[in-house]
Amino acid sequence: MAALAAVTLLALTACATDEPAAGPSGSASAAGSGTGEQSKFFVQADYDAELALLDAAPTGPADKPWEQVLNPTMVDTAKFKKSGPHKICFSNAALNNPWRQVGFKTMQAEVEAQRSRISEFVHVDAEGKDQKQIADINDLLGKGCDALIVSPNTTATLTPAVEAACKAGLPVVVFDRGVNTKCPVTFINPIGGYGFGHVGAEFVSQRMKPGGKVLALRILPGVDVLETRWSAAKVAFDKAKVDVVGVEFTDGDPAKTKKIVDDYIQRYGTIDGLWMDAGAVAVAAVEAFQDAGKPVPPMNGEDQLDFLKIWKDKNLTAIAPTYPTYQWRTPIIAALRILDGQQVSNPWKLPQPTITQDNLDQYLDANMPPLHYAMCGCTDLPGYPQRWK
Amino acid sequence: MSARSLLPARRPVPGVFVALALTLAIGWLVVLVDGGQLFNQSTTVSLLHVAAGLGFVAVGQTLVILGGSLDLSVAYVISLSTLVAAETMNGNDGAVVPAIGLALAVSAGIGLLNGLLVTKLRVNAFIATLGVGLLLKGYLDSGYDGPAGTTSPTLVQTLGYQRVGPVPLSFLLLVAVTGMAWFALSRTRFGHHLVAVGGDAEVARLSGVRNDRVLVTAHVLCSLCAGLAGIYLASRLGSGAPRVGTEGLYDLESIAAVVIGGTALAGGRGGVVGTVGGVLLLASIDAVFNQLDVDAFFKQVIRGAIIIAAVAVYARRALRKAAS
Amino acid sequence: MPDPPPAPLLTLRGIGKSFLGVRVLDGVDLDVAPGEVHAVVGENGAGKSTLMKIVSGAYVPDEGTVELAGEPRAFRGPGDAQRAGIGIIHQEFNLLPERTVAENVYLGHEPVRRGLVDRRAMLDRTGRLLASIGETALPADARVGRLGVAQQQVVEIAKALALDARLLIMDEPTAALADHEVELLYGLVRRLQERGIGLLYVSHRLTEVFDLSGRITVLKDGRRVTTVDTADTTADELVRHMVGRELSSYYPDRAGPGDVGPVRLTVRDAGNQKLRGIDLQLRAGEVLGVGGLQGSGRSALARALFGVSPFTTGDVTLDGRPVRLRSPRTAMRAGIAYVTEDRKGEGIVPRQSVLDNALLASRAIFAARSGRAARTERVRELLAAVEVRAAGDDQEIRFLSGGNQQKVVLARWLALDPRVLLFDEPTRGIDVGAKSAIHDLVRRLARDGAAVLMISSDLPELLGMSDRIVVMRDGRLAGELPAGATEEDVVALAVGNVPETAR
Amino acid sequence: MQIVQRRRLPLRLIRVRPGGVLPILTILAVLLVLVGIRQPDFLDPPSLMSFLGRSAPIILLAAGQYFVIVCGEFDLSVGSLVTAQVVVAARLIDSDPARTWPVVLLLLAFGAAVGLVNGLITTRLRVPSFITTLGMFLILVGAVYLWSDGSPKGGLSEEFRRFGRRAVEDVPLLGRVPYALLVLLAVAALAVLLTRSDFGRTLVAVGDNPRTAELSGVRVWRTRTIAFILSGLAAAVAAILLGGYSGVSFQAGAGLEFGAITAVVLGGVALGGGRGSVVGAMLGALTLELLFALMNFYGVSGALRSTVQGAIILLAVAVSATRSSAR
Repeated sequence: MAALAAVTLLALTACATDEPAAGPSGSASAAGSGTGEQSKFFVQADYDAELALLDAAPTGPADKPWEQVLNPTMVDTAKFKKSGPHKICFSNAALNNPWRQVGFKTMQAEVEAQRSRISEFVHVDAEGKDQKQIADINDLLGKGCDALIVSPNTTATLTPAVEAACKAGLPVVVFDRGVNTKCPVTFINPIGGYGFGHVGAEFVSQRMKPGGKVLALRILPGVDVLETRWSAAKVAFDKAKVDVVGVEFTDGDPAKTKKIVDDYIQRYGTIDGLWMDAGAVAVAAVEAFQDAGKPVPPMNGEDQLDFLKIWKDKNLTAIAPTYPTYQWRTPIIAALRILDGQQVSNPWKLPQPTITQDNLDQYLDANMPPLHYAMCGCTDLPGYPQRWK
Repeated sequence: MSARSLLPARRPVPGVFVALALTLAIGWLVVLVDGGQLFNQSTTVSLLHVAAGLGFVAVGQTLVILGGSLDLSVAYVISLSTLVAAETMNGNDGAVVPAIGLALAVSAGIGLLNGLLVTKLRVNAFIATLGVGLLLKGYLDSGYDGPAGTTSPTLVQTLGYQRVGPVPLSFLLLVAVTGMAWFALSRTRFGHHLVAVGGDAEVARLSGVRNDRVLVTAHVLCSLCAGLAGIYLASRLGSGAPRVGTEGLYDLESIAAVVIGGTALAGGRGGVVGTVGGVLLLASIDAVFNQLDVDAFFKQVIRGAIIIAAVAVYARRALRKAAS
Repeated sequence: MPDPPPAPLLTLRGIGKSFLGVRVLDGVDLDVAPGEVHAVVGENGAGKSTLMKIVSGAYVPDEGTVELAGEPRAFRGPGDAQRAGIGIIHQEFNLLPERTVAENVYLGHEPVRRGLVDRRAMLDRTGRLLASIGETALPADARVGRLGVAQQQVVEIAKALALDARLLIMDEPTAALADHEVELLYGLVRRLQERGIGLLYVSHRLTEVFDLSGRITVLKDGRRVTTVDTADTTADELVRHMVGRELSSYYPDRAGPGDVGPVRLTVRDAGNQKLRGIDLQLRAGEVLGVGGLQGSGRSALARALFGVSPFTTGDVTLDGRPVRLRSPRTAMRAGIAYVTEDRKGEGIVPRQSVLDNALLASRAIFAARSGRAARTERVRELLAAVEVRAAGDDQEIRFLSGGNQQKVVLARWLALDPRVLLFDEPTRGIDVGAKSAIHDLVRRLARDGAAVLMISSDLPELLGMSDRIVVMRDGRLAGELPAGATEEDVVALAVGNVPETAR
Repeated sequence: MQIVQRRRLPLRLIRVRPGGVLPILTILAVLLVLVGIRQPDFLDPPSLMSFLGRSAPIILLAAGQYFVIVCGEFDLSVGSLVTAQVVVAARLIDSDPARTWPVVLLLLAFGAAVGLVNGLITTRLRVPSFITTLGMFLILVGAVYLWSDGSPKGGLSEEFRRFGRRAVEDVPLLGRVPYALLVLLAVAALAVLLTRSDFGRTLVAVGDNPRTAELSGVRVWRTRTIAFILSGLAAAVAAILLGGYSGVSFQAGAGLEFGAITAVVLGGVALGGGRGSVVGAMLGALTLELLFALMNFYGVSGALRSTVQGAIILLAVAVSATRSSAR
């Protein structure tokens, strides 16, 4: 049949020219630390690059981290130049957790802020299903979008669909998780999981007593963003020679978290350090220590307000590396710049600030809901704060 | 007994197709008013792709439900099958046949385990397949931390993306599988026996049907269908994905599609054609709501209501039939 | 009938079987010759059904041997036995309501051509099979769920015949059949005999046993008492073997003239989907028998009076006050009780204790506060009064014999002090000993002032128990007969041979 | 009634009634011994108390699920109901202590209402409860996300959280007794009383043979609906305790329905109804919780847990199924 869509033809080349597993992971598996083998997600070069970025100075307006870029490498976008207003389409992986909710609201607010330049904003939610997102992207290609933003549900599995979108000729902007292809005009994300995991683990291992017992709490296995966080933490812990007594999955369920922490406290008497790959259950973990009548050990959380609040109230020894939700603003900005024919950086690495004891007060806003993310960069957007409440 | 009631039972058009037609008609209209177009090529292709994935699973699920059983492990079987297939192929076109064979064999093995637990050890199907699902979940969680393997490019190109006009190859495969299942149900002893076991296990047993064997076969076929769905998804995704089955809620959605399609949850009544109707209905609702950019959560509410309403309608109809 | 031929078709030797340590069969010997009808009789719980299930492969015997045509066989399931040529017609329907007649008839051995079910052959053969037993009106592709009870029984028989069985087991085959269908069955049995098929015939109805069989084996408590040639024995002798005692007076005395009280229940011109123009009076102290063919509306009458499928037209008065019997609850509150004919499906709650079964209705009707302890005590007394034999009132009722289950059901209703009792086939499938106990109970209840309506297909029972008999036909009352009427009178009314008695 | 002598009387004393609590007690005892070997201080009163307190919500859910399962139905909506309750509570209380009690009452009413709807749809519209409650599951999850814009809002007051998090201190011998445990004991006592009541016995009869029950004057639809309401109420109490224990999140009730059903089945209650005890169901839940604690103590790798859980469930249920089917 002649009607073979471009989609189908292109799929041929979909497969892995740069597989994530390709990198070596040799140095990571220091013995005797109980952290086990290094994840196949661990790529030494990426790890090194991300850690280097932590200290890099961003370019761009200082008060707008979502427009800043670390180590920019500009690409030409003249061929996408088009007169506005534009129809921008967004294939979203899911809206099923507070992080994505806050992010998406931020993105919507950004769209509203740019209303004069955007005629239509089409959003399709894949509900966390790879299969649906592939179909969604295909569907969007038939809708006459001027630019396509994709937040992939899974890196590897969405690659063919994104490649097909690139071939369709419209500018594609990918953010949050990446894809295994260079075809999008730009890929926007903060420094990433290694940076997150490293910052938390380094803090915990420095503040706790040497060789003490660390409990690592993870949400669930197999999510690339979270896997990289853990693999970086593992490197840090192994290097610091602390005793990682447990790596447990909480499913993001606070009740399960409390039970696990409770049992570990019982089993080991004391836990000297607490690391987690996401902040969702940080408060529950703190409460578990409180309820057991134990001091809360040095720990990390994330920039969710409930954690920042308990941190301040209970005067914890804590740190909050972030995976800023302000990155949801950037794709809109990038898409409009591309459609203007302006150069953008690819990759577009956003800074990834860390909340520490020193700047805690700056981010803590008692008026926002407990699961709001402080690093939303949304205070200047239309509808703040009501939209996020 | 009046003569009228002795007429051979005509199978009415399954209500699900009426609902499907209505949904598409209303959806088309609403989308049109909204300024969109429901039946353009890309939307249709997407709809049929979504339907194909769920369809394979739901057809298999129909078989076990007809037999009075249930399979809650399908979601994990799908994930496992994508991994087995993609890892065996590892991007190699030459390995397609062994990979598909191995994926199906592994799936069939799980189906066999399900079947044996349900029949030989007399574990309630709900618990048995839930338990097997947990076993698989443990394996997947501990063995894989993300997508693995690479599907052969040829398979991606054909099963994953090839289409004839607006109809994807995978949907044609679904039609073929449905046809085979329909044929098996109406024209083979296995099919007759399966419906009998679901209708009344004791009657079937006393009529010389080997209930256990029939149910085990149904479970194996169900898992095979799930395995096939896995192979399709592997070719769609380009690699094996350890959580694609659970993320897609294929276990509960397949059961929903089956009952929306008019198959009695208790077994003994229904068929695969209705199931495909149910799958298309769910996919159409997805498509319409996608076009209208309706909140996914609202869609979920609607979906829940539709499942209940559909079954209530069937129950009412059955009640009226019994009263006449 | 002549002596058994030398080469038996089926030979059972020393069959034994236990369930949960309870021995239900012990050293049973039995043989059936080709062309012979061998009847098996015995009280319920004597082991008849278990024995039949062993022959038909549903159970595996713990000890003993089964030989078919001289070959020892160990059936691993009903399918095995079927392939060996053993068919069984069950007491309860073994049909799938959602499937067609043909699909039911050929279930388990569908005709196959090139590996596929040959639907046409299946329909053709079913049609021929049905025609061969005189059922030409029944389409082979009708859904069984839409058939009446008698037609379903025909399907059941056709199903067994379709097997080309060498040995056919009939377990109470006439239980659900109307009289003319019983005649049909007789003809059928004889035709089967001529073909050289051996028949094992299990029945409580001694008339049939004497009409059909060549030899009779009596089972009691899992053992074989005797095997006799039918020609050499009498009904009295058989009953003696079965129960170990003489049953001289089978039925209790009828109500005397002073026993019958005022009119308790009046039904005037009532009807519903299955009933038309019902006019009926029921007096305190009397037993009103209801006769008629299966499907003539007898059960529908009881179910209408009990509010299960209520009357849609007409009036019902109870003790002079109009009542609306919309549901079992309203009927119960009005003082009506109903002992259903389908004990297993509607009478008992199998896995609950004897006491819970007996308390079921009281718990549903009375408020919890009104003296639970006293209520339980009373039900215990009733259980004792009706002489339930059980290992304790915490025993699960499914382990009791049919007769004892029926007594528990009766105790359940007696706890409500009903003024009107509706019995639908109260002794169906119950052994002779328990039968007479139930008869005594029914009469005692009437004597104590209850109005009793009793449906029965068992004519001697109907005639023996009733003070008055109404006969139904096609959803109407066909006529009324006084005590002392004959079986012929009842049958004539039931099939419409005589002009209707205006009433 | 005449008592017929059983043939082997001694058997009766050790006879394991199908649906009895002996098998689950055995499993529980084995797990306790295993825990005792690995973590002796777990069996000390304080930690045992806190374990029982934190296990209270799932035990309550199992008790609620028992009523539904024993009358022959399913309730798949309890997990989503718990989530909905916790999220609703947080938004309505909005960290205002004064609203605690009104909201608690509202939650109980909400739970009962959801149960009522489940029950009515199942009994009056004759939709199999698997489907009814699956639909309700989807509706509740969708509705609660929709209502809260995908992210829980507000917060629970300390008063509200007390039930699930705090304890009565300085109790002789036991140390601290969690409020959750007290709530659990009270509800468990109520549940046991209820199963012994007319309603409880009738409920089991309905599960065993609804036709007989109907013809004996039982309003089957009403009985079953009440069972669903009880399940909804149990979910409400569980939500109050769980919200108290761990705070607000969308994950609060995730997967609890399967946990509760598994626990009930593990406790010897027959799916399909008619057999089993509420004590068994609650012990089943306790056993599951102990199993999870055991895995924490033995350091079973997080990812392998579901395998262990699946294997133990299959094993336990298969063993009891083969035992009870050996007639």
